Formats: sequence, structure tokens, C-alpha cells
Amino acid sequence: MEITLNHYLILSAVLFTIGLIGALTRRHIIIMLVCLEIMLNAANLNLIAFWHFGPNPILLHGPLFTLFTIAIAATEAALGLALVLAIYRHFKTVDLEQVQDLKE
Amino acid sequence: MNLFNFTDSVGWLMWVPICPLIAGVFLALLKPSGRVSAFVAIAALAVSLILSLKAFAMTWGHEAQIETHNFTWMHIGGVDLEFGMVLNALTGSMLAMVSLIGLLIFIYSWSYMSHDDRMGRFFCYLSIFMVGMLGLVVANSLLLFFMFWEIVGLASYLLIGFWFQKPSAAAAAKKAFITTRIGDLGFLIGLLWAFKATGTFLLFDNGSGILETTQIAALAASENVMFGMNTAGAIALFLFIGAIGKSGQLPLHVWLPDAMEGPTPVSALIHAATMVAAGVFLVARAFPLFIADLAMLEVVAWFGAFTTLFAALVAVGQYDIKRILAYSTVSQLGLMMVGLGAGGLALKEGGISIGMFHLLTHAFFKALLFLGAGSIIHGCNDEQDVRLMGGVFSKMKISSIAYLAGTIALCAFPFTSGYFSKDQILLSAWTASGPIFWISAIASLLTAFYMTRQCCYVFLGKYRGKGHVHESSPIMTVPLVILAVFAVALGYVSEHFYHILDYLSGVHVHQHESIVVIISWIIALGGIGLGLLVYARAKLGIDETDPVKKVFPVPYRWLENRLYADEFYEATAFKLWDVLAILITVLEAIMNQLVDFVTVVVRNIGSFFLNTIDKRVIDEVSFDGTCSRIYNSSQINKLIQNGFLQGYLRLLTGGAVLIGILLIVFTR
Amino acid sequence: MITTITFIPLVAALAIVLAPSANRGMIKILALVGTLISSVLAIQLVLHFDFGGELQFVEKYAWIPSIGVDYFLGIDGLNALLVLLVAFLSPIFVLASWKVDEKAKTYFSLLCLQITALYGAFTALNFFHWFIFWEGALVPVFFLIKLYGGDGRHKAAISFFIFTVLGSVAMLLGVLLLYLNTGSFDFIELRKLAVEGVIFEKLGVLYPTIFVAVMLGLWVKVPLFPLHPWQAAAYAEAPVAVSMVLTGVMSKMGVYGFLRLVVPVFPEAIRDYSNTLLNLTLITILWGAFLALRQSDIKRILAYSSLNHVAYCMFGIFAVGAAMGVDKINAPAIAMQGAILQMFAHGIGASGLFYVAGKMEEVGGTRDIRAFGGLGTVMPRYAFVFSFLIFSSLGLPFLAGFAAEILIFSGVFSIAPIHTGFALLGLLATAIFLLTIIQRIFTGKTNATHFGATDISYGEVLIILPLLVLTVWIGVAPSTWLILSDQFVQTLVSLLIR
Amino acid sequence: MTVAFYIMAAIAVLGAVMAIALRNVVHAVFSVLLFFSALAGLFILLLAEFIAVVQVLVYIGSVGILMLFAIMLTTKVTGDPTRKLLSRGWAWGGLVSGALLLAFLVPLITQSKSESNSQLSNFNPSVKDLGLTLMDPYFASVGVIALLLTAGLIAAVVAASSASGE
Repeated sequence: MEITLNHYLILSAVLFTIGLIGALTRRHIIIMLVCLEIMLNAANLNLIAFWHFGPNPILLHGPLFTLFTIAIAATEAALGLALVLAIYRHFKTVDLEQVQDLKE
Repeated sequence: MNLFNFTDSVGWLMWVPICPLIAGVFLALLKPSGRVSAFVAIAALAVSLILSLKAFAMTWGHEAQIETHNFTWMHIGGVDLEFGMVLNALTGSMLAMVSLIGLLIFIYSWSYMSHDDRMGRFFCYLSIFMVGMLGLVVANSLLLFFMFWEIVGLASYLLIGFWFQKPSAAAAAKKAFITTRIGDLGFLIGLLWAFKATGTFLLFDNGSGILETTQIAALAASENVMFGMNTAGAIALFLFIGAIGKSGQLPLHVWLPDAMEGPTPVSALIHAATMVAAGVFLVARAFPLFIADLAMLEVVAWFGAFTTLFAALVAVGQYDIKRILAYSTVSQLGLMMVGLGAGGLALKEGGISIGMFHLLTHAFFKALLFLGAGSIIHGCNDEQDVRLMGGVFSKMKISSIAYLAGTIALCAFPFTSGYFSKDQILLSAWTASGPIFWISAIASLLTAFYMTRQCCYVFLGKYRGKGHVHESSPIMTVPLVILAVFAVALGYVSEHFYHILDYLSGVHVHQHESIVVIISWIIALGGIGLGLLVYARAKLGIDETDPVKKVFPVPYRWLENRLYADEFYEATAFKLWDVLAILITVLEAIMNQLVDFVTVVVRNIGSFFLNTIDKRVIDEVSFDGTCSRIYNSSQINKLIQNGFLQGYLRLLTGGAVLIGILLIVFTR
Repeated sequence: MITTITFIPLVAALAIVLAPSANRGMIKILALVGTLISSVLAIQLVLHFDFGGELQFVEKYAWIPSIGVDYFLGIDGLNALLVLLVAFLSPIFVLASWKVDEKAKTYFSLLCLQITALYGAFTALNFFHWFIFWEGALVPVFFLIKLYGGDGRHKAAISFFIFTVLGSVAMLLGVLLLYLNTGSFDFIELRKLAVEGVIFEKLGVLYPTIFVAVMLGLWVKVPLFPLHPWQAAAYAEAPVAVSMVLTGVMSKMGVYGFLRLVVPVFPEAIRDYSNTLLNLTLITILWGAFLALRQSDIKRILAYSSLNHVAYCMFGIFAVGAAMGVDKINAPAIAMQGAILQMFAHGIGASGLFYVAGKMEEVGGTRDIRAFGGLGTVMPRYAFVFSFLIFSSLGLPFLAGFAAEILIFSGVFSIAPIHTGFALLGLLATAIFLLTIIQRIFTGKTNATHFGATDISYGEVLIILPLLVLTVWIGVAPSTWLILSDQFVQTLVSLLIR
Repeated sequence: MTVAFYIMAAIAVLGAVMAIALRNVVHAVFSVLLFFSALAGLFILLLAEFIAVVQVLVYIGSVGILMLFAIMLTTKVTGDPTRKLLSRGWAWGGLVSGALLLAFLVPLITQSKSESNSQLSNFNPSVKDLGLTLMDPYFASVGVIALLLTAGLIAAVVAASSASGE
């Protein structure tokens, strides 16, 4: 069977959901960030797939968009991890459940 | 560079400063004991003296001849920055004088400093000084001249601050260095300008040096470069600023009296005989530039005239024996400037002789006076206040006679050396300008007066100080005697038997005016007579009012306070300088505040991210306000808004699911 | 060869990371050996430098051909002296931090990393990896200040970081724009294009913008007014060796960048804006000097004095742009040679000064000079070394500072006499505050608290001795060093002067 | 092609699942690296080589390393297995996620036609084209991104440092 756009979309949907599940259920804050990255990557896969099978690939929109996403994702990761450090210093834990200062 | 060829080229002249340099480095690195240090330094200087005398002998009789030896220091972009040595009458005579007086003072210091445990260091500094002084005398490059000039400044700084444990000595050293540096910056501009205009730093270079006719003609050709002067005049003006700083001329004289904080041999060597004369020597060396613009000569003469009168006046009101001599030095240096300026106006090139002759004679008798003063201070148990001396003559015969010999020379008593040289200055001033002549004449009269006053204080009456007066050791008195002979005889011998004036400038100098001779007799004898009249019979002492003060109390207090020159600078230049510094500090503080502000902003953005929802903005203003209302009204919200991050996320996902369902349903 | 020199300290850094952290002696020895090998090799390399030739010891390999990035290293007249500077100073940096014991592992590995970056930044000839080294030099310093600095280290590190990163971003954008228009990251290639006038033509309206953008990064690094406020705090709060790195080498990176990236590539702009550039430099000179007058923190005084001295370099460089032509003394060449020599001389002298200033903090526990007095009596050796360096710094003839400054002034005076006149005021202020330091610390009565102070050991004298010898050497025989850059300067000047 | 796709997809799913399922945080990060590389492989299959390279550089090279660093700085270097894996109310999370997956998949599966012909076979995008497009029409965006990255960098530094500074 030939690989079509749908294959990629389903794969990316599955990956995204895996990431989401992780983000919604795990209690380790770093794992949560890891899951965010997984979701972003799933989205990237989507973008590239649409470009590849799209009507006008010569415009290179897909890779460009992905490039920007990756750049932002990298920043986000750096920032997020810095925040993790800050949270860790403040609460002395990386357990999300114990980090519940937001309601105050 | 052929340093070892002692016959043809003059490259060996470099050995004159190198000898003391070797001694200085040796003393600095190996730190031998005091005795050995003194021996090494004296031996090295003796070698320099021999070489200097050889140089002197070579120039004697070959006045107009100029021999040079140049070499490249740096080579940049096809241009050479050259250094060199020059040998002419000016070099020869100055070398002989500097190394001879230097040697005598070295010998004197051997005894004077023998009780100081840092004697080795002292001789090291003295050697460095001799390096600079001898170096600038032989230098054939304005740049090299400047470099040695600065070395001299450094040595002076080190020696004034030799007893650095005394705060006043340290302060005086700093003051001296900085004040002279103001002048040095002028010198620096002058030499840069000369370099720009001529393309060389060399003074003499087979016709293309700065001081040689072709270049001078080119420099003088440009009209009205600055203040109506031509380029040569402008360069000369800046060089003269350097000379003002080094030679303690009027606006920048304040450091010289304070420099007396140093050991007495230092005062004698540096601040009387040699270093301060370097400024005068600079003007003499660069004299062709000065004659190229007559306005510049007038400037020199007027500065000199004001300085000589000012300092002579102040000297009348001083009590510290070294301070009197210091002001006297300032005054005499002013007189040399008058000699150069007025001499240049009257005699063109011959002006060099007028100023330099006085420089040479003055070096001998002023060194003598300082060493004598040192000897007296030693004898009076380190007392410097003349009011606490008295009756010294009978106790210290040799020192006193030598000192008196110096005094009469300084007063220009007929047929002493001071008489001949000062006579020449007055003669040329008479030809050049009436006011300058009369100012100089009054200053000379005052000179005779205050020297007589000082001698009356020191030698007459009874001893007023503590302890006993005792004569100094022979090592100290022998140099005094030698110097005394020079002080008395040098003028007559050199002028009448050897025509030193013709020798110094290389042109025939002859001036004669009977009336001036008569006036100068009147001045010298009158000044001394007046002094004796006022002070010989008066009661002197620390508790007594000075006889002049009794008559003119207010002006005399001004003189005692040195005509408020220091206070004037304190109130003007220092304030201005401080205001500038404060202004910039304030501006910088404002800039730093700005930077801090930016840093704070960046930090706040950071902490905004840090807390995800910033407490102050969201909680208090919008979120908290809205939230509390909902909170009160609804119980469901309480379940959701529990501050648990993943709780929010799950809600968010639920929302996304809802949107997805809506899309599926409605796009079908 | 250059690669070897550059990366040996990095290898040392890695070795230090792997070394047991308890064994501090081994860590220090590793750092010292690493830097020493590099230094010896670098000196050896420069000894074989052919003075008449252009670029030498070239290493050029295609790296990312599609965007024209080569791995391109080489030594010419400009960086030979700077490589020597790093070679002379880097072992001294390590020796100067011999007393660091806390977190020694991190410290020495960062220091070695720093030295790699310095070698790299001075020898790289392609913007791409030059920039990596350039930024790479920034990061270790940031951490060294932040982790090992004085009381105000956090603020100092942050403002240092913000200023330099913003500057670097501006420069990066500028160079990217330059690349887009010219298609080259290669310094040598860019210079050739500039000579042919291609750059000026191609950039068109963007030319001034790109020029300013590229310049900003360097302007911060030097630094020049008004982008200097990070400097004093960083110099003052950094640990001793890092202050030495900052003043001795990092500030020279900025000047080097000007000579490598700005002056040859934007000669038109340097000419057109020479007046503004000279004015700003003059302000920096006076600014630094006058600020130093009213400080009492020794490292701050030295920091401002460094601001003032490095500005002299830029003074010489910018004056070349203002020159109307080559006159009989070839003033532009003299000024530029002076600037290059000043980089070297100041690198040596200022590092030494910061070293001895660090010693002062050790003795008195404070950097405030008002707390000292009469140290000359109890610490004569220290007083000698300190005064020696101070006199070199205030421009005493036959010492390093003078040789460089007289060249700068002789060159600049022929081009911009009024500016020079004002700049000399800076020289006066320098003398005042430097002598005030001596007066405060060494003269007068000895403070009771310092009676027990021990003089610097002969070991410490030995550390500083090479610097003293070099100071005299530069001062007495500057030709030894000038000859390296002579050819380069003549070429560059002929390029700038039409 | 087909086989390659399935292998890559399997690795990617496996990596992702392991990342969220493993107890040991360090192991989880390593498995997410596996996931990243599988995705890079997929990008290559989709003829986006440059993106694949960037993927490797940025994600595996820097993000992964950053995460490892963060773990080391917060927990022990080995990364101790967390005692409690899931947070409270995890079932809700699983539920909504499952719902979202359904919301994704329903239209995909029910969709009748799906094209497979790629236009890319007749032209090969080079890195150069990409770079030119990036720097020419999208230059402003690049600038904005650069500034954003700087701001993010500074923020990260501040966030990581200020907590300790005060």
C-alpha cells in the first residue's frame, strides 16, 4: 500500500495524543516538558506532510514554518527548563502536585 | 650604532648617561649596602665626568661645529623615528657642569645620608636622575629629549618623596610631578607639532633637522598660525610651556618650594643646579625656533621678568632657609629666561650665551648655597627655620665662609661669577626693553636684600635654637670649598680669559653700556647695604617681628603667605578640575541608573515568565477581582480553579475536544 | 598548527572536567601545562612569521560550502601580536588564580575554555567560526564573574551579559545582511570586495545601517562611550584573573574586530563618519580619566583607566579615517601602528596592574584605597612592582605605555590636532589618579592594621616578572614588536587613504 | 518507502510511549531522543532533509541535553525512579486525551479519498533555496525570531539565576 497523506496525519494524531496523555497525567514536571516537545514534534510532522503532499511545494512553506516552530520550541525548552530550575529552587520539588501555588 | 668608537663619531656620548644607568640598575637589582652603593654610583658618575670633560674639550675652540650621531628607533610605514646624540658647545658645557656638580653632590650625599638605612635606594634614585639629565643634554632628538626629560621628572618625584613616610613629602612629590606634567603636555604638543611640520624629530641632521636653517625658514614662512605667530613661534610657545613647568616659571612655580621636602642634596642637585635648569636649557637648545618669531622672545622675556620679581618678593617673607633658597632659585631661573628672551631680542643667536652663562654660574653658586644650607641644617640639629639659628659663623667657619661666598655670588657682588652673568642679562635687557630691564633690576636688588637678611638671621647674633652647633665632616665641607672657588672665580676666569660667551653660542657676543654697569654695582651694593641696615642691628628671633614687617605689616603678611598662589589655584584650577570630574561622575551615575533600570525591566520580564501569571498584575488587578466574584457565586469553579496545573490543562483539552466535535458535526 | 594551539587548552579543560575534583593540585597543573604548551607553540609560530609576507600558516578547509563557510585560520601582521599577547598572558592568568580553591574544577575548566576562545577569536578568518569563538569567550567570563566574583557580582554579570549579547546580536544581524548582499563570510574575501568597491555598491541604502550594526557589537566589547556602563562593574567584581582576561585580552578583541571587520570592510563609512567616531572616542578618553579621579575602589579606578587607555587605540584607528592623505611622515601608518602596539602594551600592563590590585585586596580585605596607608614601608617589593606598572600606565618613557601612546599621538596630531590636544588632558588626569593611588596606599604612616602584612613572595614576583620585562622591552625597543604589523598596516592604510 | 515509513512510525510511537511510561526520568528523556530521531527519519522520507538536520541538531543536540542537565540539577544524576508515576485525577486526563484522539481520527478515517501523488518528485528543494526564501521574503520574520530568541535567552538566564541571587 502506498503511503498517503492520511497515514502521516494519523501518525501525527497518535503521537500528539500520546504527548497529551503524558502531559495530562504524569506528575514529574520535566516529563511534562518532554511531552510538550512530543506534541510540538507531532505538529511539525503534520506541517511537513501537508507540504509534501500539498499542491505547491516549491514555495517551501512547510519547511519554513517548521523551522520557525523549531526555533520557538527550542526557546521554549530552554525557558521551560529554566523555570523548572527556578521552581525547584523555590519548592524544593519537581512534583507537580506539590506545586500548587497558583491558586493563591 | 658604533658605541665603542671614542674618536671619530659621537656615538660614544651615549655612554655618558649609560654609566649612571648601569649603576642605577645594579643598585636597584642587587641592593648592596649603603657604602657600596655610594661607591658604585660615584664611580659610575666619575666615568661620566671624564667623558663629559672629553666632550667639553672637543667642543672648546670649535664653537660653531655641530657633530651628530643618529640612529633609528622605530621604522614605520617607510618613515623613521630617529634618535641621536649631538655634540656642540651647548652640550659640552652643560655636560661638564652637570656631571661635575653631580659628582660633588654625590660625594656630599655620601656623608649626608650615611645615617639613613635606605642610602642604597637614595643613590639608585640619584643615578636615575643623572641618566635623565645627562641624557637630555646629549639628545639630538626632540622625542629623546622629551623622554629623558620625563625620566628626570620621575627621578625628581622619587627623590622629593624619598622620605615617603612623611605625608607632606609624598604630597609634595605628587604635586611636583603633576605640575611639571602640565608643562610636559605643552612640550609634547610642541614636539608633535614640530614632527608634523618637519617630518623629523631630529634637531640636527645634516641640514634637515628641525633647528637647521632650511627647516626654520620653512617654519617661519607660514604666517599667523596661532595668536599671530608663525609655525616656528607656535612650536616654540608650546616648548616654552614645558620649560615653564620644569623651570618653575610663574604660573607653574608652585611645586618648586614644596619640593624642598626632599633631602637637601636633592634640593641642591635637582631643584637648584640641574633639573630646573633643564627648562632653560630646552629654550637654549631650541633657540633657533624662538628667534624665528620675535613675539615669542618677548613672551619668554616677560614671563621671566614677572617670575623673577614675584619670586624675589616672596623670598623676602620666608623663614625656612631652604624655602628662601627655593624662591631665590625660581627668581634666578626667571632671570635666565629674561637673559634668553632679551638676549635674543638684542643679539639674535647670541642670546643663548646670555641665558646659558647665568645658568652655568648659577648652578655652581646655588648648589653651593644648598649644600651649605644642608651643612648648616645638619650642624643646627636639623633645624630649618632661620629664626631659630644665629651665631652660626663662629661655630662652623668653613661652611659659613663657603656659604657667604655663594651669597655674594648670588647677590652679584662685583667680580664674583654672579656679577658677570647678571651683568650680561641686564645689558641685553637694557637694549631690548626698558620695563623688563627695570623689573629685573628691582628683582636683583631684592635678591641682594633677602640674601643679606638671611645671612643676618643665620650668622649674626647668638644661637637661638636647641642643642649645640657643630661643624660637618670633611666629606661634606670639601665639596663646599670646591664649589665656593667656582662660585667666586668662574665668572671672571671664563669671561676674561676664555670668552665663554662666544663659546656658548658660537657667535661673537659683545655688549657694553657704562650706565648699566653702574646700575648693577648700585643694585648689588645697595641691596646688601640695605639688608645690613635693616637686619644687622635688629633683634631677631622666633618671638620677634621681622623688622620689615614692623614697617609694612600688611604687604609683608602677603609675602609670608607666598602671595596666595597656592590658595589661588586651590580656588580656581582645582575647583574647575573637580567640578569637571564631579560632573562626569554624576552623568555616569545617571547612565548606570538607566542600565539598572533596563536590567530591572529585563529581570521583571523574567520573573513574569517565572510565575507564569504575575502576582501583582493579574492577581490583584484583573484575575483576583474577577475570580473572587466567580468564586463566591459558583461552587463548580472551586473544583476547577484549584491551582493544579494539570487540572487547567485537562480543561483546556476538554475544550479542544468540544471544538473538534463541533467542527466534525458542522462541516459534514 | 594554529588549530593545535587553539584547542590544547580545550583538551586541558576536558581533562580537568574528568579529573577528580578533590585533587586541586592536579587540576591546576593541568590548566598550567595546557596553557603553557599552547603558549610555547604560539611563540614558536610567531618566531617563524615572515615579516614581509601577507597571510601565513593558513588552514583552510571547506566546512559548509553551501553558505560559503570555511574553516579558515591564519596569522597576518594584525593578529600575530595579539596571539603573542594571549600566549604571554594565558599562563599568567592560570598562575594568578592559583589561590582559587573553591569549586576549582569548574573555575579552571572555564578558564581554559576561555583561553581556547581567545586564541580562536584572534586567528579565525571566517565570520562563522569567529563568531562562535567570540561568543564562546563571553560565556565563561559570565559564569566566572557570577560564580567567583565580589559582592556585586550578580548585577555585574547580568549587565555584562545583556550588553554584550545585545551588541553581538546587532553585529550578527549586520553580518548576515552583509553576507546576503555579498555572499561571503570570509574576512579576507570581504576585504577584497571592499577594495573593489563592491560592498559599497551592493549594499546601497543599507550601507550605513549595516555599518552601525556591525560596529555596535565591537563598540560594546571595546567598550566606547556610551556603551561602556557594564565595564567598570564587571572589571571590579570579577575575580583577579578574570579582570586580567577582561582588560588584557577581551577589550583587545573589540579593537581587533574593528581592524579586521570594520575598517577594511567599510572604509567609506570610516572615512565619512570619522569626525563623529573621533569625537565619541575622545569623550571616552576623557570620560574614563575623569571618572577615575573620583573613585576610591582600586579596581574601579583601574577599570576606568583601562577604558581610557583602550580608547587611545580606537583614537589611532579612527584618525586614519580622518586622514586626508599620506603626508611626509605617513601619519596614518604611525597612528595605526601606535594603536596596534597600544593593544599589546596595554594588555601586558593592565593585566599586571589588576594582578597587583588583587594582591591588595588580599592584604587589606578591601578594595578601598582610603583604607590603606604606608604599605611602602612594610611591603617594599610590592610597592616597587605596583609603582613600576603604574608608571608604565601613565606613560613614562622607556616603558610600554609611552612607546605606544607617543606613536598614536604623533600620528593623530598630524590629522586631528585639536582632538589630540584634548586627549592630552586625559593623560594629565591619568597621572593624577594613578599617583593618588601610590600616595594613598604606599606613603605616609603605616596603618596599624597592616603591620603584620607580609611582602609578596618571590614566587609572586616571578609571576609578574615576565610582564615587567616585557614592559621595558616594549618601551625601549618597540621595533621588535612593530615589525610584525608593519606590512599589514601599510596595506591597510593604503586601502583607506585614496 | 512504505516499509521505511512503518518502521519509523513504529519507532516514533514506541519512543513516545516509553517517554511517558517509564518511571526513570533519565530513561524517559533518552527514549524521547529516540522519538526525535525517528521523526528526523520521517522528515527525510518527506524530502525535507534540512529540517531533519535541524531536528537532529536542535532537539537531540540541545533540547535533550538541556533536559538531562535540568534533571541532574533537580534530582540525582542517575534520575531516581519516581515513586508515584501519575498525578491525582489522572483518569480525567486520559479520558479527555482519548476524546481528542477520537476527534482527530474520525474525520481522517471517514474521509473517502486521499491523494498520494506528491509534486515533489519533479523538483528537489535544496538548502540554498530554503535559505534564499528565508532571507528574502521572510527576512522580517527571521529578525523577529532572532529578537525573540534573544529575549527568551535572557529570560531563561534571569529565571535560572534570579531565584538563586535573592
